[in-house]
Amino acid sequence: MALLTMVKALNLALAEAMRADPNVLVLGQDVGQDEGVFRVTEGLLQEFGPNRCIDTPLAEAAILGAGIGLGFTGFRPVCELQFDGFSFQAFHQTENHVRRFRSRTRGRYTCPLVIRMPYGGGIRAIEHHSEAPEATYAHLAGLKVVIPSGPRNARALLRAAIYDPDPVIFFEPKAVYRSFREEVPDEPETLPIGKGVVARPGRDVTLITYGAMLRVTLEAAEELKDGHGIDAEVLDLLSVAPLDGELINASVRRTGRAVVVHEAPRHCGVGAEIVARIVEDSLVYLEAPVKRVTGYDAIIPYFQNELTYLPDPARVVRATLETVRF
Amino acid sequence: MALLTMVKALNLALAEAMRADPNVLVLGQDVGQDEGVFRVTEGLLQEFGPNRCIDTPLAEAAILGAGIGLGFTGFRPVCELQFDGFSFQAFHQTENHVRRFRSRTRGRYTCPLVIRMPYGGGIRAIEHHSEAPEATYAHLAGLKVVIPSGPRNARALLRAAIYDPDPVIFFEPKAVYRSFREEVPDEPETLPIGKGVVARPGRDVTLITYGAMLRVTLEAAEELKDGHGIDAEVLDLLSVAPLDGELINASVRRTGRAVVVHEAPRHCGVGAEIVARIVEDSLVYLEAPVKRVTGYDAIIPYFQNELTYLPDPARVVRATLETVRF
Amino acid sequence: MPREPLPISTRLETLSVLTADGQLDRALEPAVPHADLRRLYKTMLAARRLDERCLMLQRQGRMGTYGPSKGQEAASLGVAYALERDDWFVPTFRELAGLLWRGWPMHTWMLYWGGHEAGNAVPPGLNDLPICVPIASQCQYGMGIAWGCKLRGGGRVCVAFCGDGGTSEGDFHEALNFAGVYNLPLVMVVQNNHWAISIPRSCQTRAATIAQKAVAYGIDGLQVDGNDLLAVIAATREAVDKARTGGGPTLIEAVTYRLSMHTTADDPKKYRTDAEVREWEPRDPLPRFRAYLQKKKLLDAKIEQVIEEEITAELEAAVRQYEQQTVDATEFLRHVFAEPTPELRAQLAELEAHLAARRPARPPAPVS
Amino acid sequence: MPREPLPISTRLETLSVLTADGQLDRALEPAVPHADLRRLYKTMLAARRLDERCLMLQRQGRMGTYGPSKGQEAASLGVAYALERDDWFVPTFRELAGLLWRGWPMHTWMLYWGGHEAGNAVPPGLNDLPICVPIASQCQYGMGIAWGCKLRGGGRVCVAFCGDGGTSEGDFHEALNFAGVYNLPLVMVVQNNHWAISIPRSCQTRAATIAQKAVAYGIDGLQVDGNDLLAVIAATREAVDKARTGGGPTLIEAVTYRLSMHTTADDPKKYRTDAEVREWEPRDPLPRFRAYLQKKKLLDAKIEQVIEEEITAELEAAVRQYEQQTVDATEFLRHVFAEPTPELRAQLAELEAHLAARRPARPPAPVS
Ligand SMILES: Cc1ncc(C[n+]2csc(CCOP(=O)(O)OP(=O)(O)O)c2C)c(N)n1
Ligand SMILES: Cc1ncc(C[n+]2csc(CCOP(=O)(O)OP(=O)(O)O)c2C)c(N)n1
Ligand SMILES: [Mg+2]
Ligand SMILES: [Mg+2]
Repeated sequence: MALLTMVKALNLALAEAMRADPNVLVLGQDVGQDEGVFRVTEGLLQEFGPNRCIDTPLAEAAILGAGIGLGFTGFRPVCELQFDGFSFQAFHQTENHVRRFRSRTRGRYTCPLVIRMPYGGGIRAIEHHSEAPEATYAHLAGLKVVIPSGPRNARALLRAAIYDPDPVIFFEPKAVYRSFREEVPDEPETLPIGKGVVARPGRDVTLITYGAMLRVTLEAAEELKDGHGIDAEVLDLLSVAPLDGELINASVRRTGRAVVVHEAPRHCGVGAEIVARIVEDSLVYLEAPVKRVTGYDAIIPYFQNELTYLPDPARVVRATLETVRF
Repeated sequence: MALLTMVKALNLALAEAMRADPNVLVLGQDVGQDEGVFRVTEGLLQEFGPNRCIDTPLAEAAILGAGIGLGFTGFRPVCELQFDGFSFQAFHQTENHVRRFRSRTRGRYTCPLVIRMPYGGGIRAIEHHSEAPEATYAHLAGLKVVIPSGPRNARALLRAAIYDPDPVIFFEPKAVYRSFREEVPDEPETLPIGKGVVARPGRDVTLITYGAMLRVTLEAAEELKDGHGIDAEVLDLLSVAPLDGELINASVRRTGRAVVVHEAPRHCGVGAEIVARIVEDSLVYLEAPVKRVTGYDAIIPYFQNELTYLPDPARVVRATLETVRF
Repeated sequence: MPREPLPISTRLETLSVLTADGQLDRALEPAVPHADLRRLYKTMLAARRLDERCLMLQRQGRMGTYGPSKGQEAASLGVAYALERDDWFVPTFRELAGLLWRGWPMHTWMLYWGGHEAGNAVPPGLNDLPICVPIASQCQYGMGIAWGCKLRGGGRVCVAFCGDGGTSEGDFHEALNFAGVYNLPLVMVVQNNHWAISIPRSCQTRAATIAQKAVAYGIDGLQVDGNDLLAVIAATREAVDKARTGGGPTLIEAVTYRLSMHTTADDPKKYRTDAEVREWEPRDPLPRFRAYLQKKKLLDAKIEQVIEEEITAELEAAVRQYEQQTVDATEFLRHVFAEPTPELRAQLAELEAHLAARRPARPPAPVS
Repeated sequence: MPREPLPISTRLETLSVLTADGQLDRALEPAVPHADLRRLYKTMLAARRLDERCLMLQRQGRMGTYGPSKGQEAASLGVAYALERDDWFVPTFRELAGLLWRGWPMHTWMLYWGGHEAGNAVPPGLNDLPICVPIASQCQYGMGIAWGCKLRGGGRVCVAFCGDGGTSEGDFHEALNFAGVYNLPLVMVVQNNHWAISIPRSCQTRAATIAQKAVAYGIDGLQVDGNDLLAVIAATREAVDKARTGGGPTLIEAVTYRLSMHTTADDPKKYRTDAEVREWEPRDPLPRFRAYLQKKKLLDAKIEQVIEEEITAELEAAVRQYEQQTVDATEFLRHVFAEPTPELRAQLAELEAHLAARRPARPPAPVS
């Protein structure tokens, strides 16, 4: 057991996988000598050398393209994109190839890539460093989209992603990178991709979230309990594709009410999919409309005003009260 | 009045706008001498010359980048991307710049572009020529996303898009390009972007769709009427961002039941957003779960099997019957 | 010396072996065993005949939109010939002759253009990629494969193809830049067929040659007469040998010409003159190579007849196999991931129920 | 002639005017009025001082992550000086000195790095773009602007900047290729500061120079000592004149050095030696230009003191203005479209209700 930040926990997962399998490679801008701009790849160049921890030129599409080709030759590349805001430079490689090769060749060629990237807002960064594009990726069939919420599940999910035979978009919430530590077991641990967890059991309403918004939502749940006597169940989805519809519906069937919380814009966001799944499977259990507490359908403001954009516990509380009092 | 295909109607809208405003330019691969691979730009090079109907090299991001810069210098560029499947090569320019410049500069610089592209499946084409990526664009704040369903509204909406001061992604359903003709008035006509229409009034259930699926859904509505005595209202959204929530909810409040039909994959598709809007505003009116008849969460099959993937009237009928009989 | 020319340190050359009118440069003539010369001719002719047949099938409504390779056979064939079997071959969509040489069955090619994923079935044992549609995107994974070859050791190389139009795309640039930085065993072959649909080569880039783009990446550039099979073989051998022995990437510009339309959906009369096509016809690689073999006494009427008959037989068998291809309507849902997700299982059930409910059963796929 | 070198027809040169140790090439010395020389010096110094102040503000928690321009002042300043006011200026994020010359207020620069959209407020009358963060993406709209200039007529040109690292991106390639094809009045200035965060220039591309990348686009390439203000002025004037008169684009590689960290979030000790930095310090453009002015007797202790005092006063005023900047919490929802959509109006109402419900009111923005 060690008390680790998410950055350290991710670093541990990478080092473990690289030790266990010589085919695991890490590549991206500044991942070597500099050890990653968030230091997630700390020590990897030193331990595994420049053929396994590879600094690349500044070209996101080439990083993924290289990853695809390396995958064809038997490697398991973990590609780092420096920020989610620059993942779009490589979007065509993701859409045209990463997600398609298995289907295109009926399994003859596959893309067992992990595409890691810092995700979301909340670190007072400049433009393009605060986006939350999970819906953009979740909509692309053939991709798995994972978003851990804390050090321990980050480590276990990254391990799962590396061993997954299919491409995984791995979003690392920047706001969680160093914001707290968690006990992480010494032995490698794995979590199944596509399964969420109950982060806080409750009876009155289901709050559904993931990533950095988990802490915000848990805080809101405390406030709901203390201030209003409302016992909220909080679900941490951990993955938005596949989406754990079973977990979501089981909970909503018990509580009859749900609020979705995510930092991405609302329109066509993952929240909509969650609502649709609830309606499809559990409409008759619903006692109130499902509210969405999300980023606004605008460009996320520069950091002086970033916190206005991001959901905070107060917004979650307000929406939940409206839902409960409906 | 002239009886036109959608291709001809779009061509008319372009020619009208170019005649009316010397700042309107058309640029893209093969739009000049070749008059567009679908001939939408027929006659434009001849009438307006190579400085206004511009053949470009093969580089989608540069076509949009050029459009942005031309916009800054006072032009109103209509950029053609040859197929929606290749719009991802330019996705970073769309996400990083096209949708952001107004917000970034608080209106000092704007991107009054129209980004036209052939959209959707159904023409027996090879891979990457049959995608339906409207949700990918609709999720990006700052973009309007328009999808006409027939010659007349295509012409009126393209006109609106060209005169819109903001960027419009203009999806042209390939399956409709030449599949039927419609009377198109001689005088220029405009439709407001963001407003849908009732394509077929009805009382029992609301079928919500857009693009090439309108015809499929209308066919289903006929079958529902003739075969099952069910009177379906069909909404043609025409735009998925903004989404006409008012129209949708007004109809669903009347019918109490809804089915969404689109050809894009289901997961995090526009259908989910429609369901979420209905739940937010009209939950208490709902008498049955809202079903989604959509493409599957898979890579669209090559054309021998394409029709299995695309919603057909039978699937719409089945889903509607389940909804009505719920 | 405050103002001086910048020197360029990489090699930039142009190469041809057999001129259009049959002049052979013996010093540059690559060593190719006679049996191989005959097989190469047969393959080139087979590619031409298959191409013609696909065009016909398309016109008869028995195939989808088809993109012909006519006139470009030498460029991909010469490249393929210069490779080992376990080298990697990354095509775009005009490498029919090269793919046949590599061992792809004719009917697989037909299946691709006929709208079947089975058209991507890479023959067992080959390190080949299927056709790539998004222009220049294949340069990137070609580069990645070359990188894998280098990291694995063992001297494998990767050849990737691209069109002249494709050189305008960012992917082309990024891939070659990486190949230079990591000194990868990548041979990037640009089939400059002078057109990207309706855009002539001169409007795609102001560079006088495609080969000179190598300078941007500090790598060697070689322009070769792409309709001269011998020159293509010589150039590729040189580049492949260099790559195999750690010498890094080469950009080869194979100058050729698209004698046919872009695809069957295209009408080249809209944008190019017949005169231009007629000008290129004498440089058609097929008669040129045939004349070379005739001079060498490797072909006579008898042999040619045998070859034609063999090709016809293969072609008929391939068409039959193509038209017998069945469609598994639900297969596409079973190859999204290695393990289907619960949602995909549900969608598969949904689709199966839907297919079962449809009476009468959907007729077999309309290939014919 | 079946094997021969390919000739390159575009110009590729390297240029410097004032060596690091003060040797002046009088033949190449650009004509610059004395008053301008002094103003240029003052601007360069102001940029340096503003840069230092921003670093300090960041360390004090009064500004966000900051990306310094130290050592690169001459490259953007010389370019800006060679432009007309209504030419277009497309920066990335290390063009502080050039922006000051163009007329951007100091506090606007601070606002940008302080997390305010007001940092993008282009001063009225200027055809300048704000800072661009996605590397090389600005090359594309720079190219588009140049195209607009050409179509409008009137001789306007567009100068766009990019870093050495940015040349690896597809956007750089596509933009320059278009500029070549359409013969656009684009001057593409690459500030080669030898690093892209931790990746040295030598690992970004195998090309020996950035300038030679021009060959790929059939355009002229000019490598210039980017720490030599006079050389930058001379090179830019030449390229701008050519562009203005229909001669098309030029790629200028301004060879400079990032004397400071990449940004305040970066620790360059992890990847580069102090020795390397010390080697570049004597080439710092500021003392070099100062020495030149001193030789010309355009600077003395008195004048320098006045200049320093003026800059200090401006800087203090700018810091005050910066720190007084307020935040309009709902503004971001009012600039998505020219006309808000119904949904945006609803979201604005939602936000306003939320803000109103929050008691006590959120404190003013925590700039300090
Ligand atoms: C990224 C992308 N954009 C557009 C297209 C449509 N398209 C198909 S082939 C082609 C022209 C390709 O020209 P070139 O690279 O010279 O290859 P050629 O067709 O001449 O073999 C175009 C534009 C595409 N397939 N991919
Ligand atoms: C598309 C993109 N990828 C990654 C980044 C992160 N990033 C910011 S600056 C930088 C290095 C840029 O190097 P260079 O172009 O040489 O400019 P310099 O910082 O040296 O001025 C990187 C990788 C970015 N801003 N944009
Ligand atoms: Mg071509
Ligand atoms: Mg740099």
